[in-house]
Parts: sequence; structure tokens; C-alpha cells
Amino acid sequence: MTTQYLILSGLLFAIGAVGVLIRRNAIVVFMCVELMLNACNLAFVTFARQVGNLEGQIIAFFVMVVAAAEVVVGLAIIVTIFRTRRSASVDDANLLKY
Amino acid sequence: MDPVEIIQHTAGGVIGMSWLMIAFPLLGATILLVFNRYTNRWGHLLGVAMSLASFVVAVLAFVQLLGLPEAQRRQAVHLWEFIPGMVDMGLLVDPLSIAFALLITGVGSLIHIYSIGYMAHDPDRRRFFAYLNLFVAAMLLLVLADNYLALFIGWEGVGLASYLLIGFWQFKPSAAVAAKKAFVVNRVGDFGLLVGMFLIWTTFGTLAFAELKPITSENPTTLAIGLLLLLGACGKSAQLPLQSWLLDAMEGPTPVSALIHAATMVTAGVYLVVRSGAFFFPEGSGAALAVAIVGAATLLAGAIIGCAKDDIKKGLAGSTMSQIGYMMLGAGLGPVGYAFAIGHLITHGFFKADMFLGAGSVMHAMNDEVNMRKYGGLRKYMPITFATFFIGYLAIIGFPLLSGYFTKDGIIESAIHAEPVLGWLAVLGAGLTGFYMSRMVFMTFFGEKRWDKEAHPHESPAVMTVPLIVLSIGSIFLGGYLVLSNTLLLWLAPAVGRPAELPGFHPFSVPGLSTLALVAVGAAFAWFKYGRAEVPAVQPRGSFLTTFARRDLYGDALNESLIMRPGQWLTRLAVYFDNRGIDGVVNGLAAGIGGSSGRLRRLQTGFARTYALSILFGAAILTGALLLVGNI
Amino acid sequence: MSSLWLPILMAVPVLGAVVVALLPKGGTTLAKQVTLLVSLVVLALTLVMAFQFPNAAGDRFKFEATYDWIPSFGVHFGVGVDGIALVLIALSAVLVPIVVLASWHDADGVKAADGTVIAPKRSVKTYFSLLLVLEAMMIGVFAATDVFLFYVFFEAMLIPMYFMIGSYGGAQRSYAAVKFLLYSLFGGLLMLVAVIGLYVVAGKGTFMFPELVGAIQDPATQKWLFAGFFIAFAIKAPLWPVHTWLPDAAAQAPAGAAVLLVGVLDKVGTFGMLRFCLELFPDAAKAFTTPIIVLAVISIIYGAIVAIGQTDMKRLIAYTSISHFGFIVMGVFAMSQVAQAGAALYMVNHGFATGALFLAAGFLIARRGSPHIADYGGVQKVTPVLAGFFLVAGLAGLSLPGLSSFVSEFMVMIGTYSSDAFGSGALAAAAIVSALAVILAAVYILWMVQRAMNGPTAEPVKAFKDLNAREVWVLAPLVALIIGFGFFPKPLLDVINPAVTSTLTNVQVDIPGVAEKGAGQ
Amino acid sequence: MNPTIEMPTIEYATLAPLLLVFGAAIIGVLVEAFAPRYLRRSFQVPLTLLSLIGAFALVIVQVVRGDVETGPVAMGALAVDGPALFIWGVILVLSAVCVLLINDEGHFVASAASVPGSSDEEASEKAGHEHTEIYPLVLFAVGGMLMFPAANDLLTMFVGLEVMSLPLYLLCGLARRRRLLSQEASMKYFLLGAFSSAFFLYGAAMLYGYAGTVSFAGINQALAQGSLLDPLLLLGASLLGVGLLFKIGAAPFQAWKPDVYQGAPTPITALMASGTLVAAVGALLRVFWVGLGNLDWDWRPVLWVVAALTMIVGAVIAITQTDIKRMLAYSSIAHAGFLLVGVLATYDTGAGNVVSLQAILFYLLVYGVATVGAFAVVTLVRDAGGEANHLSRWAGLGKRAPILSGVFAFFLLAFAGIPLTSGFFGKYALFTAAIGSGREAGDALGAWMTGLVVVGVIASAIAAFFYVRVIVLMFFSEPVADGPTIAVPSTGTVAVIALSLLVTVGVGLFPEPVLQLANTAASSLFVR
Repeated sequence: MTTQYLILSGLLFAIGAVGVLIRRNAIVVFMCVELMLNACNLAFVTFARQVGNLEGQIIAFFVMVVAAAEVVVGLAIIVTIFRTRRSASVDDANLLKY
Repeated sequence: MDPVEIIQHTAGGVIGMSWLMIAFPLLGATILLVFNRYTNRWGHLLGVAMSLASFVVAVLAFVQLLGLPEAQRRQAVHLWEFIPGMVDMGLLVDPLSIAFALLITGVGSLIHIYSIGYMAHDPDRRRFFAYLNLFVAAMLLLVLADNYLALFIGWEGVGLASYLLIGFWQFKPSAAVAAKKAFVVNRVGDFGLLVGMFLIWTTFGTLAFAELKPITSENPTTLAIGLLLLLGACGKSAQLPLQSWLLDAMEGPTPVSALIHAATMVTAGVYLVVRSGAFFFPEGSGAALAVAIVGAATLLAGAIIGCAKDDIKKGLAGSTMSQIGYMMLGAGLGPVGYAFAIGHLITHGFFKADMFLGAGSVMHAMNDEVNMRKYGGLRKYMPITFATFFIGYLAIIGFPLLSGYFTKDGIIESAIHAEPVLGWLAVLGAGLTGFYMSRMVFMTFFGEKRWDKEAHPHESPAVMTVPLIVLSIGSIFLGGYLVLSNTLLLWLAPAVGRPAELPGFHPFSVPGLSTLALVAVGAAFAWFKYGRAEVPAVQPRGSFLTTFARRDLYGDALNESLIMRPGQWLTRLAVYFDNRGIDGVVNGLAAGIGGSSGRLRRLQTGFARTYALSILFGAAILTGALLLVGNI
Repeated sequence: MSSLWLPILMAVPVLGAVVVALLPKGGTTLAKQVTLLVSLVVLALTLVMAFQFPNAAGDRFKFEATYDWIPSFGVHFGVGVDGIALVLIALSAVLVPIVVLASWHDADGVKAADGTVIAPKRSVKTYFSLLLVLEAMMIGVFAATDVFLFYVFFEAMLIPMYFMIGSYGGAQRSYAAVKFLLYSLFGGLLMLVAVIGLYVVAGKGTFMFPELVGAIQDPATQKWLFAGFFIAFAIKAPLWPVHTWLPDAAAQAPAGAAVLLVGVLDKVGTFGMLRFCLELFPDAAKAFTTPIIVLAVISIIYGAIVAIGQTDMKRLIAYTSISHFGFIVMGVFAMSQVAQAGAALYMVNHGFATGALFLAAGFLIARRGSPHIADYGGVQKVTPVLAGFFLVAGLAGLSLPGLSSFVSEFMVMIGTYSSDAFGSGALAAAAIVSALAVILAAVYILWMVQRAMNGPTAEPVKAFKDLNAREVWVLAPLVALIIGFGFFPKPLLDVINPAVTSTLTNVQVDIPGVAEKGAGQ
Repeated sequence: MNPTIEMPTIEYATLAPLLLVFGAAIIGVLVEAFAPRYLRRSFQVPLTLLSLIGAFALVIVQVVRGDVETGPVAMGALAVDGPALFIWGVILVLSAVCVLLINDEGHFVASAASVPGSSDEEASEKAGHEHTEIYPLVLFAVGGMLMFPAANDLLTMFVGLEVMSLPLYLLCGLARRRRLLSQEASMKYFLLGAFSSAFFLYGAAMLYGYAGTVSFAGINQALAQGSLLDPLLLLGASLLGVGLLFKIGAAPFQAWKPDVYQGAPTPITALMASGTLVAAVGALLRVFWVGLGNLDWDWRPVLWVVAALTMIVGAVIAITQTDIKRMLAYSSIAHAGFLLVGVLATYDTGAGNVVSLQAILFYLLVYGVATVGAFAVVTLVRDAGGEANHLSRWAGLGKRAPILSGVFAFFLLAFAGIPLTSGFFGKYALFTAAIGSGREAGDALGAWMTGLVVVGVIASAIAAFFYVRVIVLMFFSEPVADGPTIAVPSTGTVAVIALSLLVTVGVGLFPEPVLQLANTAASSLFVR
């Protein structure tokens, strides 16, 4: 069974990664990153189960906390930039280049 | 018989002080150059005094040398360590060098005196005397040096003095160009001398004359050395194929032409060959033959050029080339020839200086006009100049019993004896000499006046005419004194060796008579063409042969098309290659990096998602690479 | 037992530089005077040291002083001089006061006779303190007996020179300065790799030169390390084909800086070849001799030919230097006593000769504001003294016998020709080809003299003033040295020869001793 | 016998610096919450500085007492070994210095929430508001930086990474001028940072799956016994690498660096360029050396390519930059490449490792100091609209402000690695370590390492070009009309520049003490 879980985790991770690449809205992009983190969580939990120790599960909790913190920071940034530009598109923020 | 061994001079006396000969004029030059315009008022006098002082030392040394037995007549005077382990600075006082020293300081002093008058109106007279003094010093170093390196220093020193003096009126572009040309062409010869020294030092481990041994048979090395030295001699003595500078060198003031380009410096090549004779030019060797051939070729070439020149100084220059050709021919014949070559060198020093100074006197009188077509009939206006010039003329064409007659005849006789073909060419050359010198005398002093309107010829002041007189006296008697009873030959024997049998004097031999006959024919021809007939004031077109001679046998044209033009091309090509090729690569590399930088920074599009993509790609590549490496 | 001579010699100019930099605002004349004084003190100290040299203690290196600097890297502040280093230090010490005097007004801003600004006014104090810093580094680089210390000075010297060119130079100064710096840095970095390699492979845990001699035995390693050192030195020297920075740098630098650049800094390259390339990697040096000699000969001839084609006076002089450096390199790698002694002597003489030429040209250019030869003509008529000095310097540049450069050039050529280190065919050919430069040298120098000094006087030239007393005092000592050593090179050769002998011993070349002459008949 | 809950052992003395910084950060938050606005600043600044200095003092105390831990602490979560202490010391010094810069007024927006250009913004500016939250944020970031390289397992490292990064994301967006750029930088940094930490985390998960543990020692042990071909392992190693290489800005993960460095407030850029880099390199070393040490034959070639690419890319692209901060960002990329050379030079034989570790530590210190100094100078060159960052504005600065330009030129020369600056010895130490490590491991590797050094040398030469270009601009070009003004520096900024200069010159002349210190730190190697 572990393989299936891992495949699912891999798929989630890949979906997240592809989402980051193809979505323009900063919020969605950010959600995709969260999806990737959750894919990691799934993998951790799966491995914890397979290996038979608790480390993986503990890590999952930690990751959740970190992700929550990330949300706070990320949303603050995105909201600020939205207020300034009236757009949440990541492609619109394109002044810094070359 | 080989030359006697050189012994180290330890006793005192003038020989030990012979460095004073060089020091006096050097001091003069230094004072005049360093103290510059402060010495303007008396500078010329100092110059003359220094030259005379040098002459006095030379005479005293000569006297002391006379007092020594023959086996001790080669005295080396050690001065200081020059290049440790290689060569020391030292002088060699022997019959050969002292003969030269006497000529240089003697004629040199006369020319110094003459120049006081000749340069009286030049604002830079002081500088002129400085250079003259410098020349005398360098020339003395050349002939007194006891090794090739010191000789070379003198050799280039006279080259420098010659450069400075040819270009003395440097504000004339022609003078500046001529000066540079003289130096550069001389450097070609110097190249030979330099490489010759490499070979000498490598082969024999020394550059000192005292440590070289006379050779009897030639080997490839000595032949190579001989030919290289000959190249050097050709440069300095304006022998074929390095003759072209001498005619241009007439841009210098006339006393310079007399001293440097007639009497002394240009004979340095002959000196070099004679000095090295025992080591590298043994009698009958290939190297010696090459010397003789060069001499014979040049004596004809110079004579031909002399026939066509309307410029009095250039005519004399051609004649100088030709006469040095004679000396070279003599120098290529071994000890017999040496004596005649040196003899001719000395007498030539007198009569050619005499004539050059005479020409200078004429020019002085004719507002510096040099074109003989604008002279004519001057003998009445400048009697002393005419008389002295005429004596010189007789001497050079070999009028019996005058100086040139004895020495030149000696060379011709010896040449016919050793190398008949060359000898008869020399006879032919004598005939040509008769023609062109007569042409010069007739055009200048005889016939109608063809002067410019402004010309008011007058006799030169005594300070100029007295040296002329002294020189012409030498031109009359010196030859006979030196040659009859082999005075010079015996005197030089300790230095250059003595031939197996002493040559006799045969005034009525076939070569002697035919020479005289040819000279007479030449002179007569000149009389008909230039003495009796009217000389056109404008140069007629002339035949092909005349043009050939006028254009210096196309020597300059040849140099130009063979060396200068390709050289200029090469230079341009090299500069272009340096700027575009090498520097182009360097700058191209920089531009290439800059360009790739400009392109690479475009990858930084500013879109966060592109960056994310690059991270993803990077991750994929990293993973792929790790998997790949892991599975190898 | 360590001697304080060299540390003091380096400290004096550094202190001087600090003093000059800290002088109150506006004290420009004072800054110049202090600089001159300091450089004269250094000169005096150097001379005293040089006179003590023959009797000083020490085997090869004398006046040695060694202090630990960075024990972690095995680096010492190790100084000491052999004969070659001594004469080069003396050269630097002689040139600096002359350059100070010559650059007296360089930073004041130069205006041509017609009022056009040739160089704007710049900071005088910076210029002269940079000059003193540079002097300390020049002394240090020749005195270093620690390879790392040498490297540090080798690279650090670039910076003051970079600022001197870049801030005080001609119109193209920043291009020239950057080119100079990058070229040298690139070489220096390659050398850095080799320096590290030397340290690591030798495994001695020290950078002291005497201990590193003979430490690398493996021929392949030697070759790589040799290449690293040699490329850096070849760029510095500069050798064809990595020479193109020099004409730009020398042409754009103020005349004084150009003198130090060509006269001293570039010598570090040839000095390094002699000291480090040969002694540390003897087998590689021997293996690479032929290609290097070929490059040297190309430099000699090529530099001369390109010099002939130049229209800019300072560029022309720079190319003549490339030709001369070819001679030095040839002498170094000919591996014979005479040639190497000649090369070492050449380094000194070239400094005097080219220094004089650059300075004379600089004085000329300062009067007109143009380095183009075509802008002059007939200068001799107007300013005979300037023209005279120019000519003498030029003649030294063409190695006229009787002037010092001739002795060295002759020794290099004859030493190369006669070197039997490698079967003499190739070397003899190289010597003969290089002798052709004798002819080319006459062409490039005299043609320049002819165009600039002779002929009818050009209109702007008529307003020229002849050299003033300061300028005469700049050139006169150089000319005196050129003539003096031209006839009496023995004092220099006497200190150089033992150093060359020990170099050759380390390279394991049989030397036909100094005293006995050649191979005999 | 009965399973009881044991008290976890926490080595408080050893962890004191870390705890002090975090504690101060929390107090700072409380101050923000409860203190009135007009008092906050006078609380925060001393609090921040004192805590950082205090933490540094605590580090020094540990070093002086010499009782460096020989095993992991805090139940295996952290490893405060010699290198970690050295890195802590460096980070603390650099961050304290950066706080001095941050403290200088005019860098930060009065109210981050106000829309740029709005009346809101004007009002808050007039009212003299300021975000004193910056100080606790900095302290949290510094705490993260301390934790990151000292982590002894992947979880702690992840937490450290995030604690370090999250405050920085925010700080990036707080510039007073050019707020659009600042906000953009902030968003890019945040999104990409989060993206890359996801990779890090997934890699950690894979390694956990492979080894059954996240502690480095455990992973390395598993490597010693298990298969080295397990896809889990290789995937894990590479994804972990992505996260770390992103942080140090190695190619091809460098893209964020120029944008963020340019947009962020300059003092924050200084903090990132110095502190973050130091921390990230420390973490990188620990992961690749302690965690994946037994896998080195696999990651070594890959890292070789990354190092070479990073040096070249950084140096080449920097040439055509027109913004001084952006140029320094690329320079930082190139230097990350040099540091990777050092990472590659670490090798499993004791003495050699000490040499390379010493080199890296030394390099981190001298580079960090020079970087802070350079950015400090950048903050002083100003226009009407804030800092004059465009290079064309710097033309002729040498005339206008000779001393400042001279100092900046000196920092640039240090970056370029010219002898008699600290940067030279840094570069020298790294290259020596690289070549030396190659020699010990046999010839093939020696050739590769030497090759890498040659690449590094070429990159240095290219890099020298753009450093020199700035010098040319400042000193050899004519000044621009109405050029930038030089702000009268505050005492703090002067202190920063003076300190940086002093260290750069001092270490450039006498590197031995610092080398000795780095050597002592490196001698204990990383504990496992």
C-alpha cells in the first residue's frame, strides 16, 4: 500500500508544482505551494507508518504550523501588493528584471 | 712572415698615455655640448686645440714607436675591465694604428682649421666643432682599439658623428633623410660585424686581437667570419652593395665630406680588413678574394657614377667610392696589397680632402652652388683653390710622380699579379678616373663662365687656403715617400705581416704604361667634351648609359623596390595585424563575454513563474544527474 | 641574524606616502617636496646598501630578514637581495626621484600653448602618495625571498599603477587602465593557481624560495606549474602575443608613470622568469626553451617592425620596449652566463634608456599636447637642448655602442649565440635573427627623430620653450648613467654575475666559468 | 523499568545565544503589543542590539572557556560544534552591524499597509510613524539563521529555514522609496522561497523514507549500510539540494537573487547578502557533509558543475548590470560559486578537511564583512528619490566624495581578491584547499579540482572587470551634472563602514589571527 500513498503524494506534489508554474493569481499560486507542503506531509506520514516510528508524524505537525505561519506572511504580502496594484497576478509584478 | 706578437705595454712614455689621443677630442666634444651656448664664442678654438693636442700625442707616440725594435712595435695598452670575463677596454699602438692616428689627427686638424673659416657664418658653429671632435675621438678609438668590441664602439661612434654631421643642417629635409639613410645602411653592415663578433667569440673565445692567432689555411668558420666582416666593411666604406648612402651624405657641410666621407671614416672598412687580415683574410683565401671582388666592382661602379654627376660633391663622392674600391682591392691581396692599400688610403686622404676642401672653397665662393654646370672659368678668380685642386686632381688620376701615381699603380700591379681579371678592371677604372676627374676640373675651372647672376667668386680666406696648401703638398710627395723603397710596407710589416718577397717599383711595366695611356685617353676625351666644347648649363638628356650612371646605377631604385617598399608594406601589415589581429582577438574576447552577458541577462525575465520554472528544471536536472551518476 | 636594511627601505616610502596623504588641504607644493625628499632618502639608503653589498654577510641572498607573516599558509615576510635584485632595486630607487621631478606639474593640469586643456587638474597628493606606495612595492617585489610575498607585491603593484594611469592619463586613460589591469590580473590569477600548486605539491609547508628550489621533481608537474608562472610573467614582460596592453597603457599613462611602468614594473616579469621560472622548474624551463626563444625572437622583430609603423610617439616607444623585452627574455632562456648576465643588465639599462626616452618625449608632448609625431617637425631648431636629450635617449634606445643598452644587448646576443646549453643551432639562429633588430632599431628611432625633430619648423613648434632647469635635472642624471654604464658596466656586472652563476647552478646548466673565456680555440 | 517520561536534557549554557536572540524577539513582539508608539523605538533598538551583542558575548564565552560540545545537544536537535560557533559569531556580528544600518532613518516605509502614493502614505509619513516591528522581525530572522546551520536533523533545519526566511520576506517589502519594487521583491522572494522550501521538505521526506530517521547522523549511517542506488535516496538528496542551493543562490537557482537584492531596502539586502548566505552555506555543509557524507561520490560531480556554472553565470551577467545593488547581487552569486568550490574541497580525511573548512569559515567572515560595508556605502549615495542606485549616477563620485569612493573601491578590490585585502586571502585559502584536497585523493580528482580552480580563476578575472568598471566610473569619469548627494551618515553607518573597512584592511594585512580562529573552529570538525 505504501507505494500508492507515495504515488498520491508525488502526484499532489507535481500538481502543486505545475500549478505554481501555470497559475497567475498569487493566491492560487500560494495555495499550490501549500498543496506541495501537504504532499510532503502525506509522504512523511506514510513513511512514518512504514518505518514504524513517530518522527514522520511529528514532522507533519510541525509542517502544518510552519505552513500556517507561511499563510500569515504570504497573505499579508499578497494583500499589500493587491492594494497597490489592484491586481493579484504574479505576472504583473514585473519591474525587476534583467 | 706573420705579424709580430702583441706585447703588453708596461713601460711609461707616450704610448702608455695614448688614451690621451682619444680623451682630448672627447673632452672637447663634451665641454662644447654640455656647456652649450656658453662656449659659443671660443668653441671652435677649443675644438681645433683639442684636435691639435691629439695630433701631438699621435706624433709623440709615433716617435716613441720608431725608437723601438721591430719585434716590440705592437704595444697593447690596458685601460679597464669592460665586460668582465669577455673583453677589456684597451688600446693597441702599432704601426698600422699609429699610421691611421696620424692621418686622422693630421688631416683632421687641418680640416678643423679650415672649418673655422668655412663655418664662420653658421650660428651653430660651436655644435659643428663639437661633432667634429666627437668624430675624431670615435675614429681614434676605432683604429686604436685592441679588440673587436672596442673597435665596434668606435665604429658606431663614427657612424653617429657622421649621422650628426650629415644632418647638421637638419632643417633641410634632404639632409635629415640623408643622415638617417647613412646610419641605417651602415647598420646593415654593422649587423655583419656583430654576427662576425658572435662567431669570433664563440669559436676562439676572445675578441682581443692579441689573443687571436694568424691562420694559414681557411676553414668554413673563418670564411664566414671574413664575409661577415666584409659586410661590415662594405657598410662603412660604401662598397657595393651598401654604397647608396655615400652620395646622399654630401648633404653635410663640405669639411665633413672631406674628413669623414673621404679621408677617414669611409676608409674604416679597409682598416678592418687589413687589421683582420692575418686572422680571417689570409692571402689567397676565399674571404680575401671576396674583398678583392667587392673592391673591383665598386671601383668601377664609383667611377661610372662619377662620370655622370654634375654636382661637384657627388662627383667627388663617386670618386671616393671608386678609390676605396682600389684600397679594398688591395686589401684583398694579402700583405703586399695591404701596404699599397694603406698607402693609397693615406695619399687619398690627402688629395681627396684637398679636393673636397677645394670644392668647398668653390662653393663658398659661389653661394653654395654645387652644380658644375653653373661654374666655369673659375681658375682666374680663385687661384690658390685652383692650384691646390689641380694638384689633387693630378694626384688622383695618377699623374706620374705624384702621390696617387705610386700607390694606385702599386695596387694595380699587385692585382694583376694575383688576380689578373680584377687587375685589368682596375686599369679600366683608372682610365675612367682620368675622364671624370678631368671633366670636373674642366667644368669648374676652365671654359666659359656659366654662373648665376648673384655669384661673385672670390678667393677664400687664409684659414681655408692654408690647409689646402698643406694638403696639396702631401698630395705631391707622400706617395713617393711611402712607396719607393717600400717605406710603408716595412713600417707596417710588424702589424700586418711581410710578404714573401718585397715588390719592386716597375714604372715601365705593361700595366703601368697601359694605365697611363688609358688615363691620358680619358683626360683627352674629357677635354674634348668639356674643356673645348661648350658645356650646356642644363643637363642634357643623355643616353641610357648616362642615365644609368646619373641614377647611381639604379642603386636607390633597387633599394626602394626591393627593401623599402616591401618593408613599408610589411610594416603596415604588421601594424594592422597588431591592431586588428592580436588586439582584435583580445577585444573580441571581451566583447564576446560582454555580448553573452547581455544575452544571458535577458533570461532574467522578471516573471516569478519563469524563475519557478527554472527552479523546477534545475531540480529535474539535478535529480536526473544524481540518478545518472549514482548508476554509473 | 636579520638585517633591517630592506624593511626600512620599504617602510620609508610607505611612511612618506602616509605623510603626503595626510598633509593639510592645499599643500600641493609641500606634497611634492616631501615626496622628492622621501624618494631621495630612499635613493641614498639604497646606494649605501649597494656599496655594502659586496662585503655583506650571506651566501646568495644578502641583507636577509625573515619574519613569520601567515604561519597558517607557511608565508613569511622574507626579504633579501642577490645581485640581480639589488640592481633592480637600485634602478627603482634611481628612477623614482627622477619621476617625481618629471611629474612635478603632471597633476596640476596641463594646458597646451594654445590654451586647450590636455589634462585636467587632479589631486596632487594622491598622485604622489600613490607614487611612493608604488616605490615601496617595487622594492618589495624584487626583495621578496618568499614566493607568496612576491606574488602579493606582484599583484598589489597593479593597483597604484592602475590609478595613476586611470586618473592622471590621457584621453583614452580608462580603457588603457582597465586593459592593463585585467590583462595583468588574468595572468596573476593563473600564477596564483601555480603558486598554490607549488605549495601543495612541494609539501614543504613553506613559501621560502630557497627551500622550494628543487622541491618539485616530477617533470609533468613542473611543466604545468612553469606554465602558470610563465604566462603571468610573459604578460607582464610583455612578450608577443600578449603584449597589446602595453602600448595602450604606456601611451595613456602620464610620462612619469609610463617610465615606472615600462622601466620597472615590466621588469618584474623578466625578473620572475629568471628567478622563479628557471630555478623552481629547471626541467620544464629547459623543455620549453625552444618555443620561448621563438616567442622572444618574434617579439624582437615584430615589436621593431610595428614600432616603425607607429604615428604616436609614446606608442612607438612602447613597441620598442616590446622588442627590447624580447631580448631580455631571449637572454634569460639562453641559459648561458653571458646571456643571462646580459639580460639582467638589460633590465637595468632598459630602465634608464626607455625612461629617458619616455621623459624626453613627455616633455615634448607637454609643450604641444599631442603625442602624434606628425604634429611636430623642426623641433631641434627651436629647442636644441630638448632635441639633444631626445636624441641621446633615442640612441640609447637603438643600443648605440658606448651607451649602456648596447653592452647588455651585445651580451645577450653573443651569449645566446654561443650558448651550448642545448646544441647551439637554434640559439645561434635566434641570435642572428635578433641581430637584425639592430637595423630596425635604427629605422624606428631615427625616423621618429627625423619626423619630429628635423626638417622645417612646424608653426606651433615655434612657440616652444627649451627645457627648464627642472627638466634638465630630470634627464641629465639618466643620460650620465647611460653613458657611464656604457663604458663602465663592470660595477653592475660584478654584482650580477654571481647571482647568475647561482641561478645557473640551480638550473643545472654547466657554466663555462666567468673567468675563463669561452670554449677556447 | 516502567516507561516514564524522562526530562529532556537541554544544554542551556550551550544554547544560550540562540535562546537569548529568540527571547529578545519575543519580548520585542510584546513591546509592539503593549508599549505606546512613541516609546517602542527607544525600547526596540537597545533591546535588539544588546541581545545580539549579548549573544555574541555568550558565543565568545563558550569559545574562550573551550568547552565546545562534542556531541549533539538538545536531544539531538542541534549541534553546536566549532564551525557552528564560528558561524554563529559571524552571523551575530554581521547582523548587529546590519541593525546599525537598519536603525539609520529613511530606509523603511512609515506604514506598510498604506498604498504607495496615496494620501494615507503621506499622512503616516507626516505623523512620523514607523514600523518598529522591524526589530523583532530581524531578531527572528537572526534566530533562524543561528538555527539553520546548527540543526542536526532535517526537521530542525526546516524550521530554522522557515524562521529565518519568513521575517525576511516581510522585511523585503518595507522599503520607504520605490515601494513597488520593494513589494515586488517581497512577493517574488516569498513565492519562490516557499516553492523551494517545498522541495526541501519533499527531499527530507524522501530521505526519511530511505533512512527511517531525519537526523543527519542516522542518515549517514544508513548510507554506510544501505544501498546507494535507492531512488528515494537520490531523489531526496537532489531535492534537499535544490532547497539549499536556492538559499545560497547557486545557478540555476539564482534567479531570485538580483530581483530581491535590488528591490529590498538596502540594509535588509545587506543582512541577506551577509547573514543569510553565511547561514545557508553552513547548512549546506552540514547536510552534504554530515548527512550525505557517504554519498559524496554521487553528489560531488553534480556539485562540481553547479559550482562552475554559478561562478561563471554570476561573473558574466554582472558585467552588463546597470544597477549597483543588482551588480552586487550577481557578485554575491559568483561568490556563492567560490564557496561551493570550498564545499567540494571538503574531503573525508581529517587534516584536509580542517584546511577546507577553515577556508570556508574564513571566506564567510571576510566576504560578509566586506558586503555589509559595501551596502552601507550604497545607502549613503542618494538622489531626490532615495538611493541613487543606477550606475550612471555614480560617475565621477570620486571627485565629489573621495573618501567614500575610496572606501567603496577598496571593498570592490576585496571582492575582486586583490592582494593586501581580506578577499584575497579568502580566495587564496579556498583555492589552496581545493587543490590540496585534490592532491590527497588521487590524481584524477586532483585534476578535476584543479580544473575547477582554473574555472574559478577565469571567473575571478571576468568578475574583476565589473568591479573595476565601477572604479573607473567613480574615479576616471567626469562627474555627472546634478549628481547624487552624499547623505551625512549617521554615527551608526559610520561605525559600520569603519568596522568593515578595518576588518577588510586588517585581515588583508594580517590574516593570521582570523585564520587561527577559523582553524580552531574547524579543528573540531562537525560533530555527528
